[in-house]
Amino acid sequence: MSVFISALGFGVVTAAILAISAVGFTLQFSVTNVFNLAFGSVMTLSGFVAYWLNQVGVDIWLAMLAAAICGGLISVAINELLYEPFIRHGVNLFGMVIITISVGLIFDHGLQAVVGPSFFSYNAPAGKALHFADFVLTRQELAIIAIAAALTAVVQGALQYTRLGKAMRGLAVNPALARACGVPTRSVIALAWFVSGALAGIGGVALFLDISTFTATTGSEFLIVIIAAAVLGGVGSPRGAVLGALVVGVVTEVGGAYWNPQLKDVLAFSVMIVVLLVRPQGLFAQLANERAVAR
Amino acid sequence: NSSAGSTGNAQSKSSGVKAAVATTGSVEVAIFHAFSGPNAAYGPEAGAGCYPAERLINAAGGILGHQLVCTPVDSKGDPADAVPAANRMIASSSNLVGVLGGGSDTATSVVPLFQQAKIPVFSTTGQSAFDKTKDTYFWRILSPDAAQGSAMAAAAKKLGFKRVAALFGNDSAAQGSAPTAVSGVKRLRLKVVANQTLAVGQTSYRSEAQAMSTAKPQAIVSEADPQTSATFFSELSQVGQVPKLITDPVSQEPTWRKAMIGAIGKSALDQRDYAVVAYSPMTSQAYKVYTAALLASSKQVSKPSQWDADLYSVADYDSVITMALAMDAAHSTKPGVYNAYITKVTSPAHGATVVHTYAAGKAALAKGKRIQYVGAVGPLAFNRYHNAGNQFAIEQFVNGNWKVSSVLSAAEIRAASGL
Amino acid sequence: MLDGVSAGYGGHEIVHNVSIEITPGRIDCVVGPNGAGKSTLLRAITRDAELLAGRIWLQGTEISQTPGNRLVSRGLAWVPQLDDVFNTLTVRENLELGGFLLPRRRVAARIEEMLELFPLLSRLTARVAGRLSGGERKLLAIARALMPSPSALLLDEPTAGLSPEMTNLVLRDQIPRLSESGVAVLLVEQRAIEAIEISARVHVMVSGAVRTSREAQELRGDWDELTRLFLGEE
Amino acid sequence: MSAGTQYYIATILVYISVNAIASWGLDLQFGVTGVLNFAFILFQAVGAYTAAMLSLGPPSSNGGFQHYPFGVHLPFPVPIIGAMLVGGALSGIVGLITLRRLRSDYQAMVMLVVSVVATVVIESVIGLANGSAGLSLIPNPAHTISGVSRTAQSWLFVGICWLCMVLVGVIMYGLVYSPYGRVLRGTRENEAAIEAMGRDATRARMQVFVIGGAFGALSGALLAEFIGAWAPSDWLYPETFVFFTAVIVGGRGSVSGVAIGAALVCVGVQQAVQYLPIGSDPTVLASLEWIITGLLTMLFLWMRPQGLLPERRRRFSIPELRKLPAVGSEGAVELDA
Amino acid sequence: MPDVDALLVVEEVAKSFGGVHAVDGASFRVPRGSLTGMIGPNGAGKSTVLSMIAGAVAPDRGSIRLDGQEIAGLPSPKTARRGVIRTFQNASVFPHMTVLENLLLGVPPWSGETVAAALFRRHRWHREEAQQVSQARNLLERLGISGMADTFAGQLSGGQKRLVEIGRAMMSRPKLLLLDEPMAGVSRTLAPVIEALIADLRNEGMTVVLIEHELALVERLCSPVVVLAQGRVLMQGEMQEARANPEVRKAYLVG
Ligand SMILES: Nc1ncnc2c1ncn2[C@@H]1O[C@H](COP(=O)(O)OP(=O)(O)OP(=O)(O)O)[C@@H](O)[C@H]1O
Ligand SMILES: Nc1ncnc2c1ncn2[C@@H]1O[C@H](COP(=O)(O)OP(=O)(O)OP(=O)(O)O)[C@@H](O)[C@H]1O
Ligand SMILES: [Mg+2]
Ligand SMILES: [Mg+2]
Repeated sequence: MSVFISALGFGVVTAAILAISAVGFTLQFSVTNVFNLAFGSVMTLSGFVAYWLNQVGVDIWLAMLAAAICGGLISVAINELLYEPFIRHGVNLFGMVIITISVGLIFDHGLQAVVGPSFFSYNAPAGKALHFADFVLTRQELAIIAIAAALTAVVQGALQYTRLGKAMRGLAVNPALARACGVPTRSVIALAWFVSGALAGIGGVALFLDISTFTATTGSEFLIVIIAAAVLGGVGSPRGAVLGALVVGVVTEVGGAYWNPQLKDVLAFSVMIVVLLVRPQGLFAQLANERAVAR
Repeated sequence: NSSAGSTGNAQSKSSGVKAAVATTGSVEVAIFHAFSGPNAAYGPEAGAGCYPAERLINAAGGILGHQLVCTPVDSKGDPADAVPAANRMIASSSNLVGVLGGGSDTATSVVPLFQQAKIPVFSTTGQSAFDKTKDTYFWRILSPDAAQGSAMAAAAKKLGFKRVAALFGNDSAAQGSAPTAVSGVKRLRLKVVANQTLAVGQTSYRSEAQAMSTAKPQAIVSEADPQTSATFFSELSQVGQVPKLITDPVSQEPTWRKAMIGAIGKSALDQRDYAVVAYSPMTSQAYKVYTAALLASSKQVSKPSQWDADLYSVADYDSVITMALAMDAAHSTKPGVYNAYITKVTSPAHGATVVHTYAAGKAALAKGKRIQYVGAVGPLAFNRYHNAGNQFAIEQFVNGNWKVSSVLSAAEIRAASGL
Repeated sequence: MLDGVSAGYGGHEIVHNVSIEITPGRIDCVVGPNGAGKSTLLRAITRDAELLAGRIWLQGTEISQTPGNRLVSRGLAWVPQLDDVFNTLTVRENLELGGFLLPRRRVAARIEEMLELFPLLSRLTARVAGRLSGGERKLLAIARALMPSPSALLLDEPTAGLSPEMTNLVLRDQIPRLSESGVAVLLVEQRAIEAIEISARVHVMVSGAVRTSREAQELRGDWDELTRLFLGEE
Repeated sequence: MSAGTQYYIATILVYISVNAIASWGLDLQFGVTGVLNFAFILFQAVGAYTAAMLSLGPPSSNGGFQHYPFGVHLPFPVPIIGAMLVGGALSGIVGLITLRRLRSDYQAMVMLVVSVVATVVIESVIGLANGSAGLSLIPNPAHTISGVSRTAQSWLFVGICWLCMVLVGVIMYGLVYSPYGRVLRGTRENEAAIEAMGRDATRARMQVFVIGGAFGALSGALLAEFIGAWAPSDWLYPETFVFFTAVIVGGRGSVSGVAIGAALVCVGVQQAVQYLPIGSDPTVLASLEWIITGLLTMLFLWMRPQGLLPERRRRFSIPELRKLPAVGSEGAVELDA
Repeated sequence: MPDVDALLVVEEVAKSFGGVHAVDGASFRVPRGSLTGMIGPNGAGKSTVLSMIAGAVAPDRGSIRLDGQEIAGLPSPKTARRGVIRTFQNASVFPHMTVLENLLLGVPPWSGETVAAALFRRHRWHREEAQQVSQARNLLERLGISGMADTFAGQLSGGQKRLVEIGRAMMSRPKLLLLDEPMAGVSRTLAPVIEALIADLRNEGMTVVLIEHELALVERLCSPVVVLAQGRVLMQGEMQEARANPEVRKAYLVG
């Protein structure tokens, strides 16, 4: 039992980090219709911004804030300078997937060319471990869980209850009608990119804090798990992303505790595939409608 | 074998192919290793051996009038990329006389290519596949990973631990020593309280750390790449105590230390870490010459001091010096000719002059004497499979330096390996 | 207020040189076969189709260049033919979005007014719009468009998919009432006869051009004439 | 020509053929039929491992330092054929899971995940294919021919590869420019319409999944035999995008275009980068290769989305048709760009 | 009991989409060799009925029998192979294939369409294809777009796409041809061509169901007509009867 409970605790930590990023990923997809596989690179890049700040003595939590802003700006810039022109050029949904992959490759390897294939870590003590019954969590992990819970709640709440959030959801399902209601679609799309990028930044720093060492490609490697969580939850649904993150996080850790821990990711991915076979649209799929990717 | 990660990138004056053309009259030694990908540390590590040798050899007037040049070539650490890169390298340089390369990641696919091309290759692979190789152009100075594993087990016994855990990455480098380490610990009648294999590069090992913490080992025998180690031990330190560590040369790599210091702190690391490494009397004359040359090579090697205790760098240094001396002994820079002289300049023989530097060896050869080069890693006793092998010692990091705390005797290692 | 409008998609012209004037308190009706370009005409006004030529005025100001999301504040509202609600939002949220530009405190009050106007909707406020029946959905679409109290209303087949009772409610009741309250209505309808009964003028549109514009009285009750025009039997 | 140069040229030629075969496999799935197979590299890997196990002999045979479930020592070309069969079969299984129920964007993402899962499994379960050390000492069939020089042997292997390439190319032409290919393209263009014409779109996708998987496996088998080793680092999931780039640059659905794309992107870029006069730092060079691949893809999608040699438009020339019903009138149907 | 002279019998089929009752218990029969018209206001459910017959949409309930055999719920490729071919209301061509190839895809699945045959029986399918090509060319000539044979179908105008789609359906020589508003978007010059074409098909003995809004055309061509409104069949009979029927008249114009 205690193994189970402690594994559950670890699962929640993993889920927290996943949830931040998965919500960002899925939010952006649902509003803008771009399956952005460069998301992991934005995480990495923002994570490095935090690293550089951290190196000159900025507290890591402050650096996280800076990373959020930076991630947001990078996202907006990628959209305005690359994705939008390509979409206007008539590139279809599938073409956009390939373009986002290319952007991700360029970012990752550009960064790698600059920082080298080395390992980096933040200057931030994990803090003492706190025991709650069988849960063992450090201060840092608790902080990350709190941030994740707060952020996902804020995003979900904002989408659900604020006027802007409703506009964003409206834009996701029916852009023409949203415009007819007076929604300034361009700015709202930019905002969606910004929020998604900011979540990528925070998720990136949280991830890097958690794994303690990172390289120029860590974010992109983690992206697969993010996608798994998002797809499991139903692409386009922030609530689904949180649930998907929880499932993936808990399955990996609990599975790892009882089964071969090397295969814990495999277990989580298998759960995802089985769920999709039963519910092809994912757990929640309210925001996103079917989008044919290939021509 | 050594593992991933590095801050230093080898820098040479010109690109691999260009160098061959630009410096006619020179002979070329290729650093054929991963400079990118997960094993990107291999390249700079070998560079830290090659460039000091280049400096010393050229300072001594070169080999038979030729200047020696080290040329980095990226194998990318995977066979599919390494094979064309090796073939291109062989094809495009007419004066390639030797290769430092073929780590555990690529050796089995590229060593045969150098064999075909009749170019001596000094490999750092730890794979047992080469223990009894028939490749005549293959040379290996350091013991294979299997021997490393046995040595780690012997170290656990010697340090007096009763409850030992094993923790290895699932990458090829770590898996080379894992089986013999575990079997050695068992053979020495120590209790294996946990035996874990980590899937490298995961974002969390909390479950594994929790299990490790529950097992309460006195020491963990471990080899894993920097990122995996750091993630695991940072999580272990969060759920419980980090016990003593019995590690391998990987832990002497700067990147590994950097990552682990980030994870558990410097003093915690230094108090716990026992590195089991090839024993070379690092106070030897050859070693001093090497470190001096290394520190002087900051143009080609970034942050040279980070490599001064790195055994692979040292072995690569010895490799280049050995090649150069063999060429002098053979009066030829032709790889096909001097290859046969490699054992001749390293094996102990009656009346042979023992030399510790290239300059001394060259001078002795010029006088028509037979020489035995005793390198920075110690004597290079190549067996008939061109494997030299080495002694092992336990080292600790004290006051900014690695210090030998005890040397493992051959008997102790035999007890662990059962051979 | 439409003057020589040509419009289409991607440079391809579908509506040719249409001029229609609508005035407050009056209903203008556009009828015509499928694909005639009726919806495109409305979309040209709302900026969802390209305006290729001609100019559009709304209450004396030219709006030909105004971006789509500014038209609401000029008093223009539009009920599209298809995709007329936000499928994944609830009825209340749909109405709130309809009042996106209203001052925050006005929204709730305005929603109450709408629910009074369409009592059917009041028991549906928490339902997701995508799961409404066709008729309920259309009512919601109309209510949503009315949220900002527009002065001009473009209705694209508001009764498509409605039951006869519902059609009656919308065509005979709501739309005339709106018109009486001073709103200018441009109505595109397939139910020609009923539409003509409430309209002041009828524009028959065929193949992207207005074939005739007549006072509605002339056609009222004259089914054969209408059939002739409408079905293209010349 | 020195032996070294010959080896180098031989290597390039082998890589061109292997990459052309693989790119064709992906082109059949993605270019012609519109299936986004982000796990394509997996099937190359399956082929490589299968060929290795079918030619290495039992695990104990090479000193027992490699772990794999079983092995036999079969003569050429059995390992290659076996690889194609296993690759095709595995493709079929993956296809059954993903192609039937999932919508196309999910399909793509699930494939990506499948690719990663496979890597993790192979690395973790050492007994499957020797973990991350991979399999080595895979025999090269050309090297078993005795009595000829090593150079001759390597040219022989080039011959084998090019023969395979020509065979696959002929099959590709046969499939793509036939009524069958027309159904595939119809599936890509308009699923509802092709089904209304009595063709089963899901079945068509399954079939190209299997055939393309077999081609991928063939390429993997040849590659493994050539380099003598095969490890997870050779088939990490980003490698699939190199093939996608090759297909896009060459021209989706175009057989000859994709071959050119493969030569250019999979071999050309890598070789060219090495000769760039931008200094020697190998780290930067490796990064640069990926950056160039990314830029090339974007450039093509912007400037020439149809690729270098766009998919051929099939014309049926009238005059020759009139002369037709003679048997074997291959010329009756003329293909031109 | 299957009606001897009815090729298709539709009984009490219904389909609703998330609360919208698109078709709500429709029954009618299509006599063999007839050109049956289907009319009704927008949203009456005509296209949905057609889709159900063609297998693209599975009915919620009811039965559809072709030649006495139940085909309700059969997936569309199988239905098509039984000889039921439909066109789509919004012309649905294969955009990156030539017009001629679009037509060739109309031919019922033939020998060259399996992997083995494509590779190993080239002569055979070449020969068959040659025949199909000349047939397709004739058809294109009849449709007046023979000059477009090698154009990508995606580059055609809406009306021309429609022609291609009809041509494709005709290539398959179906037992039952379902045409969903084939005249919509077709120019005045082309409309008579299509009309003549459809008339020819009927005269050749093919059974056709035609959805059409232009009543004059329906009157000229179709017998009988089925009138749909609000998902139900108002009446089945001759066009004159329909015109005279005030209920139909009102439904058609009013809803
Ligand atoms: N987004 C679009 N892009 C290109 N063409 C379009 C688009 N929308 C409509 N069309 C074309 O414009 C023409 C007119 O369409 P429109 O929707 O305006 O007709 P309508 O008169 O409203 O017909 P209905 O009575 O069926 O609603 C049609 O031929 C249609 O195919
Ligand atoms: N896939 C679908 N999902 C939801 N509603 C649908 C769907 N298909 C059709 N409908 C609805 O079903 C009703 C009948 O549609 P159908 O297309 O059969 O009408 P129709 O008689 O063909 O009309 P038209 O003359 O305009 O083509 C309409 O209200 C339509 O909105
Ligand atoms: Mg319309
Ligand atoms: Mg219809």
